[in-house]
Amino acid sequence: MGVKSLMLEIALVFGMLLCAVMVIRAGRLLAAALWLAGVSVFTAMLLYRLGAIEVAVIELSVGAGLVTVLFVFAISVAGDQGMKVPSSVPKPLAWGLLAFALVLLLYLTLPPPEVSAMRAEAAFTETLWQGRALDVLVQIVMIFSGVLGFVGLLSESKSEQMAAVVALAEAEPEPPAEAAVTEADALLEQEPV
Amino acid sequence: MAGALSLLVILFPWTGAVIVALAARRNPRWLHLLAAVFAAAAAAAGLGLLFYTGDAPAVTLSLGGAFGDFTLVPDGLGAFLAAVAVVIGSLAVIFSADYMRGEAQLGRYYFLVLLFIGSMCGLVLSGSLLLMFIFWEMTALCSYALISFYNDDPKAVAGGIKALVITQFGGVGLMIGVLVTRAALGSDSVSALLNGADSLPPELLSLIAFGFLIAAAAKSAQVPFHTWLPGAMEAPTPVSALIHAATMVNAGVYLLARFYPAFAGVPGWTTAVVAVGMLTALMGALMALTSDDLKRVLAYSTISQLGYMFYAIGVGAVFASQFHLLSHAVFKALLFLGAGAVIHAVGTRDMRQMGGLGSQMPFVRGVFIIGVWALVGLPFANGFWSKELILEAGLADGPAWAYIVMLAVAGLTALYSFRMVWMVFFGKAWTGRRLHDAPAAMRGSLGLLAVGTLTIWLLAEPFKNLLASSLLRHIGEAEGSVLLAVLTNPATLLALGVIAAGLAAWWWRESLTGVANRLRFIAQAAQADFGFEWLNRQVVIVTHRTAMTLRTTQTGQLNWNAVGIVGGLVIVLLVLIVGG
Amino acid sequence: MDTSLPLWLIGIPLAASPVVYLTGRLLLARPVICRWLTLAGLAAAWIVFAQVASSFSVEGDAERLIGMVALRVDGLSLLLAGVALTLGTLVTLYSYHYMAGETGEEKYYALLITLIGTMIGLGCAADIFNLWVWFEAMTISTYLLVAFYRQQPASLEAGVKYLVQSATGSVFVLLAIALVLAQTGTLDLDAIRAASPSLPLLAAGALFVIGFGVKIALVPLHTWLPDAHGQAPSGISAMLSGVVIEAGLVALLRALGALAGVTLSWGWLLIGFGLVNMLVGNLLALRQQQVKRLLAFSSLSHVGYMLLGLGIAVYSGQPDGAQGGFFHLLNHGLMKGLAFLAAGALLYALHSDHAPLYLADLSGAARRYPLVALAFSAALLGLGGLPPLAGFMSKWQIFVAGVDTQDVAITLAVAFAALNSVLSLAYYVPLVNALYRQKTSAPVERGRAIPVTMKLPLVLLMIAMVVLGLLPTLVNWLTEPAAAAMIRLFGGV
Amino acid sequence: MTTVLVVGVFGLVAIGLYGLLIVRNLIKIVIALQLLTKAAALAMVVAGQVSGQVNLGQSLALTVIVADTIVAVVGLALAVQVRRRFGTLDVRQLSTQKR
Repeated sequence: MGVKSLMLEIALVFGMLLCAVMVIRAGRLLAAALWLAGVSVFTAMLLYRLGAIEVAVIELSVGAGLVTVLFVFAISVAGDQGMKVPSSVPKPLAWGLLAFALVLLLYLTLPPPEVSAMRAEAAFTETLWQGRALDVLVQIVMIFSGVLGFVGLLSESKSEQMAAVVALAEAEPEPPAEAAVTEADALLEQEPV
Repeated sequence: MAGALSLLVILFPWTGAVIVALAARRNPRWLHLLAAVFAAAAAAAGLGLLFYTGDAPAVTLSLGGAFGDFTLVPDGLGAFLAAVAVVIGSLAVIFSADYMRGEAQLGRYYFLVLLFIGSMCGLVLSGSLLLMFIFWEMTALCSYALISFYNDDPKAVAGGIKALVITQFGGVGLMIGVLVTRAALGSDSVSALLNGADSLPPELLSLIAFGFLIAAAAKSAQVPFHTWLPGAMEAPTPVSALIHAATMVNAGVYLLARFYPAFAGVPGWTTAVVAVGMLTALMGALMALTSDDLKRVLAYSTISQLGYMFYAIGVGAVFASQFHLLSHAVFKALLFLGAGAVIHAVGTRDMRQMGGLGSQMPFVRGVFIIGVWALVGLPFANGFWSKELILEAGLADGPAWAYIVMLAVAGLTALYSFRMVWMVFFGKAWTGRRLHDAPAAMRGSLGLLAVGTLTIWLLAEPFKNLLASSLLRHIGEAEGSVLLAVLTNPATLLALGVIAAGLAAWWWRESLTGVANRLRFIAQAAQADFGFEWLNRQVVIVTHRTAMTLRTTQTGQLNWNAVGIVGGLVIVLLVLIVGG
Repeated sequence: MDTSLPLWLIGIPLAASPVVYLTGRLLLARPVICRWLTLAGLAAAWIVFAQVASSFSVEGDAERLIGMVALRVDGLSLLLAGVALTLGTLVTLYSYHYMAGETGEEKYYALLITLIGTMIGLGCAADIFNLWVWFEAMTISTYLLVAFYRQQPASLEAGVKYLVQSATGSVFVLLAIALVLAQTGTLDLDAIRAASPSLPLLAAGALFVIGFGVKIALVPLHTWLPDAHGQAPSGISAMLSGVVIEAGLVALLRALGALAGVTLSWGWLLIGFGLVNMLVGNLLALRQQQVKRLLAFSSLSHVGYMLLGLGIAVYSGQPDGAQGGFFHLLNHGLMKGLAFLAAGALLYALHSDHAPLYLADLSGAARRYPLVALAFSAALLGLGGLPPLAGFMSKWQIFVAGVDTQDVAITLAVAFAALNSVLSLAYYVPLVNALYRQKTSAPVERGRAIPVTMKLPLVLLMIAMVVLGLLPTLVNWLTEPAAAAMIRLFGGV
Repeated sequence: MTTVLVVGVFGLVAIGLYGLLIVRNLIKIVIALQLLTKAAALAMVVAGQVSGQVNLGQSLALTVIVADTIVAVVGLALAVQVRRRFGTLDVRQLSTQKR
C-alpha cells in the first residue's frame, strides 16, 4: 500500500467526518440532510476502495439518494423548524463522555489486526443470496413490518386529520412556556450556526 | 393417623377459607356459621393431634432440586403450638360472630382469618425449613391483610404495611439462615439442622443463629422491631387476639425454642437472646404504663410478656418459655376479647373516657380481672406458674443483671395492669348511655378462656412430657413435679413480693407523685417509644426521599436518555478494562 | 428431530402475518377475521411447538444449516418459544375485545404475530449476525405497536424514545459484530468461542452488553421502558415486558457466551447490573402513581433477579443459577403478563379514552370486578415474591444457587436481593389494598363490564401462576435444558 | 491503513452520538441515527476485508443498510406524526412522560 493510497484514504475519512460534523452543525434541516448525503458519498467511495463495489453502489443510491429524498419529503411535510439552541445536556458533559468512550474504545481496538490474505470466496450475489439467504428472508419480514409501521403511523382518515388540525389550532394561541425561553436563549447564545 | 391429622389441621381452615370466600355473597349468618364450623373442626383435629405426636415425618412431598422435600412433623412442640393456634383461633372466630356482625366484606375477613390459622399450624408442623419459611411469609401476609382490614382508614393501611415490611425484613434473616443451612448441610430439613449443627463451621452456624434471631425478634415484636405491633391495633379486635395470643407473635418464640439445641453453643447467642428479651420486657412494661389506649396497653403488655419468653429461652429454660407461651396465649386472648367486648360497647379505645364500666358489664369485668390476675402472676392462675418458672430459671442459670431487671418488670406489670383495670372498670362512675354486657357468642368464648386461665396449669405435667419428646435434653429444669418446684422455690416468694410492691405502688400512687414527677423523663421516653418509632420513620423518610431524588433522573428527555446510554458504555468499558 | 420442524415453527407465524393483514385489509375488509386468523396461525404454531418439544426431549438439540447460517433449537430457544407462544396466544385472545374498533386493527394483529415469529427465530439463531437480524426484525415489528395510539401525543413520545434508543443500541451491536468478525474471521457462535481472547473482543463484549442492554433495560439504559410499557396497548405492554425484554436477554447471553473466554468478569458484570437494576427499579416504582408505569418500573427490578441468577451461573459454571434465572424469566412472563393484562382490563373498564390509569382509580375495583381484582392481586403478590406464588419459587431457586456457591460476596448479593424484595412490597401492596377498598372511586362506579375474552386469559395465567407456585418443578422440562444450554454457551459441559 | 478506517468508524459513531446528546430537532436526531448506521455499514465491510471476506462483509453491510433505512422511514413517519400532534419537533417539549 503506497503512501499516495494512504493519503487518499485519510482524505476520504477526513471528508466523511467533516461532512458529519457539518450535519450536526447545520442550522437548517435541509442543509443537514444534504450534508448527510455528503457523508454517504464519502462512505461510498471508501467502500469502493475497500473492494465492496456493489455495496458502494447501493450506498450511493440508497444512502445518498433515497434517504435524502425521504428526508426532504419529511422536512417539507413537518416544516423546517430551526432549533439553534442545543439540548439541556451540557456540552462539556457530552464532549467529556464521548471523548472518554472514544479513547477507551480505541485503546481496546487499536491497532486492528492485519489484513489477512483474501480467502477464496463466492461472488457477492452468491454470498448474499445463498450464504446469507436467511438474512435476506428476515429482511423481507423487516420490510413488511416497516411498511406496516409507516402506513400505520401516517395513514389517517379525513376525520382524524381534521381533529388533529383542530387540536393544534386550539393549542396555538398559548405557545408552550418553553418557546419563550428558547428564543431568549437564542439571543444570548449568538451562535452563527 | 398422625399424617391425616396434621394435614387436616391445616386443610380444615384452608378449605373453610376457600368455601367462605366463595360463599361471600350469601347471607352473613351462613358465613359466621361456616367459619365457626371449620374453625371448630380444625380445633378438634389439633387437639386430636396431641395424642399422636411423633418425631418422624408424617407427610412427605418430594419436589427435589432447590426445593427439597416438604414434610410435616407433628412432634410435641409443633403439635402443642398447632393446638394453641387452632383452639384460640376458633374461639376468636366464634367471638367474631358477635363482634363482626353487620360489617361489610365478611367473606374476605373470614377467608383471611382461616388462612391465617391454617398457615400458623403449617409453620409449626413443617419439618422442612423452606416449607416453614413459606408458612412464615404466609402468616405475615395474612396479618398484613387483616390489620389493614378496614382499608379505607389510612392508619390501618399504614399499620398493615408496616407490619408486613418489618416482619418480611426479619424474614430475610430466616431466609439467609435457611439458605446457608442448605448450602452447608445439603439438606433443609429441620432435623438436619438440629443434628448437624455441631459439624457446621462456627462462623456459618453463628450466621444461621443470628439470622434466625433477627427473624424471631421481628416476628415476635422484640426490640428494635417491635414498632409494628402497636400499629397492628388497627385490626378488628378478634384479629388482635389472634395475632397476639394464638399465632403471629408465637412464631418467633417457637423458632428460637425449636432451634435452641442447635444454637445454644454459639458464642454470644444466648446473651443476645437474654438481652433482647430483657430490654423488650422492660420497655414494653414502661410503654404499657404510660399509654392511655386500651388496646395499646395490651399490645405493649404482649411485647413485654414475649420478652419474658425470649429471656427464658436465653437462660436455657425452653420448657418454661413454652409454658408461659401457653399461659399467655390463653390469658391474653381472654384480655383481648374482653377488651373487644368493652370497646364494642363503649365505641372508643381511650381509657380516659372509660371508668366505672364494671357495674354495667359485670361479666366482662369478672373475666377481665381473671385475665389480669394471670398476667400479673398472682397465685394460682396459669401466669403465676409459668412466670415463676421463668424467674427461677433466670435466677439459677442466667446473668444477675438480667434477673434483677426481669424481677422489676414483674412489679411494673402489676402496676400497669392494676392501672388498666382501674381506669376501665372502676374509678369514677359511668355516666354515659346504658351499656350491654357481652352477647352470647362473646360470652361463650370469654367464659371458656377464663376457665382455661384458671385451670390450664393443672396440665403442666402432661405438657412437660409432651414437650420432652421434642426438646430432649433441654428440658432439664425442674426435675420431678413442675408445680411442686414452683411452690417450694424461694424465688417465688421474692417475685410475689415484687408484685405486691407493684400493687402497692398503684394503691398509694397519690403519695408517690413526687417520685413519679422525678421519673417523668422515663415516661416521656416511653410515650415516644424510646425513639424507635422515630428511627423507623426516618428509615421510611430516607427511602422515600431517595426514591424522589432518583425519580428526577427519569427526565423524559431523549437527549438525557442518550447520555444514559453513552454513560453506560463508559462504565462497562471501564469495569471490563479494570476488572480484566 | 426433523430439522425442518424449527423452520415451520418460525415460518408459520411469519407467513401468517401478511395473510392476516391482507385478508383483514383487502379481501374481506373485516377486522374480525384478523383475530381468528391470528389465533389459527398461533394454534398451528402450537402444534409444531409440541412436536419440536417432544422430539427435543428425546433427541436433544437440532440444527438446520441454510447457506452458511445455522438455525439451532436448544433448551434456550425452546424456552423463549414457549413463553412467546403462551403469552402471544393469550394476548391475542385478550385483544379480541380490547382492541376491537381501533383503527388499524389488522396491522396490530399482523405485527403481533410477526413479533412472535421473530422472537422464536431469535431464540434459534446460531450466527451472530443473523442474531442481530432477528433482533432488529423484532424491534421493527414493535415500533408501531408501541405507538399504536398515534392520536395520543404521549404514545408518540414513547414511540420516539423507543425507536431512537433501540436504534442506537442496535448500532452498538453491529459495531461489536464487526469487531468479532475482524478478530475471529467468523460469525458462527461456536467458532467464535474457539478464538483466543483479545482486547478488541473485550470491547465487543462491552458493546454487546450496551447494545442488547437497551432492550433488556439495564440501568442506566432503561429510560425508554416506562414510557413504552406505559403507553402501549396493554396486550403489547404484556408482550414487551413478558417476552421482548427476555428475548433481548437471550440474545445477550448468546453473544456473551461466544465471548466467554475473553474475560472472567461476565458473571460479575451481570450480577452487578442485576443488583443495580433491582434497587433502581424498586425506588423508581416506589412513588409511582400511574399503574402501568409502576408495573414497567417493576420490570426493571425483575430483570435484575434474572441477571442475578444468570450471573451466578456464569460465575460458578453451575446450571442451578441459570435454571432459577430462567424459571424467573418464565414466571415473570406469566406474572407481569397477568399484571399488565389485568391493569389493561381495568383500564378498558374504567377509561374508554386511553387515559392513564392511576392508583386512585382502582379504589374499590374488587367490588365490581372481583375476578379481575383477584387476578391482579395474585399477580402483584407474586411479583412481590410472596410464597407460595410462583414468583417466590423462582427467586428462591436463584438464591439457593447463589448461596450454594459458598462465595461471601454472592451471599451478600443474595441478601441484598432479598431485602429488595421486601422493599418492592411497599409499592405492590398499596395497589392490592386499593383494589379491595370499600369506598369505590368514581371511575369504578361508572365503569363498563369486562368481556369474557379478556377474563379468560387472566384466569388461565392466574391458575398457571398458582400451580407453578405449588409445584415449581412442573416446568423443569423447560428450564433444565435451558440452563444446560446456557452453561454450554459459556463453554461449560 | 485499517487504523485510519477504524478511527473513521469510531469518529463517525462519536459524531452521531454527539448529535443524539445535543440536537433537539427530532428529524435531525433521525439524521444523526443515519450517521451511526453508516458507521456500522462501513465497519462491516472493513471487518470483512480484515478477515479476508469482502463479499461476506458486503452482504452484511447491505442488510444493515436495508434495516436501518427502514428504521429511518419509520422514524420519519413518527416525526411527522409528532409534528402533527405536538405542533413541534423539539424533543425537549416531547417529555410529558417523566418520573
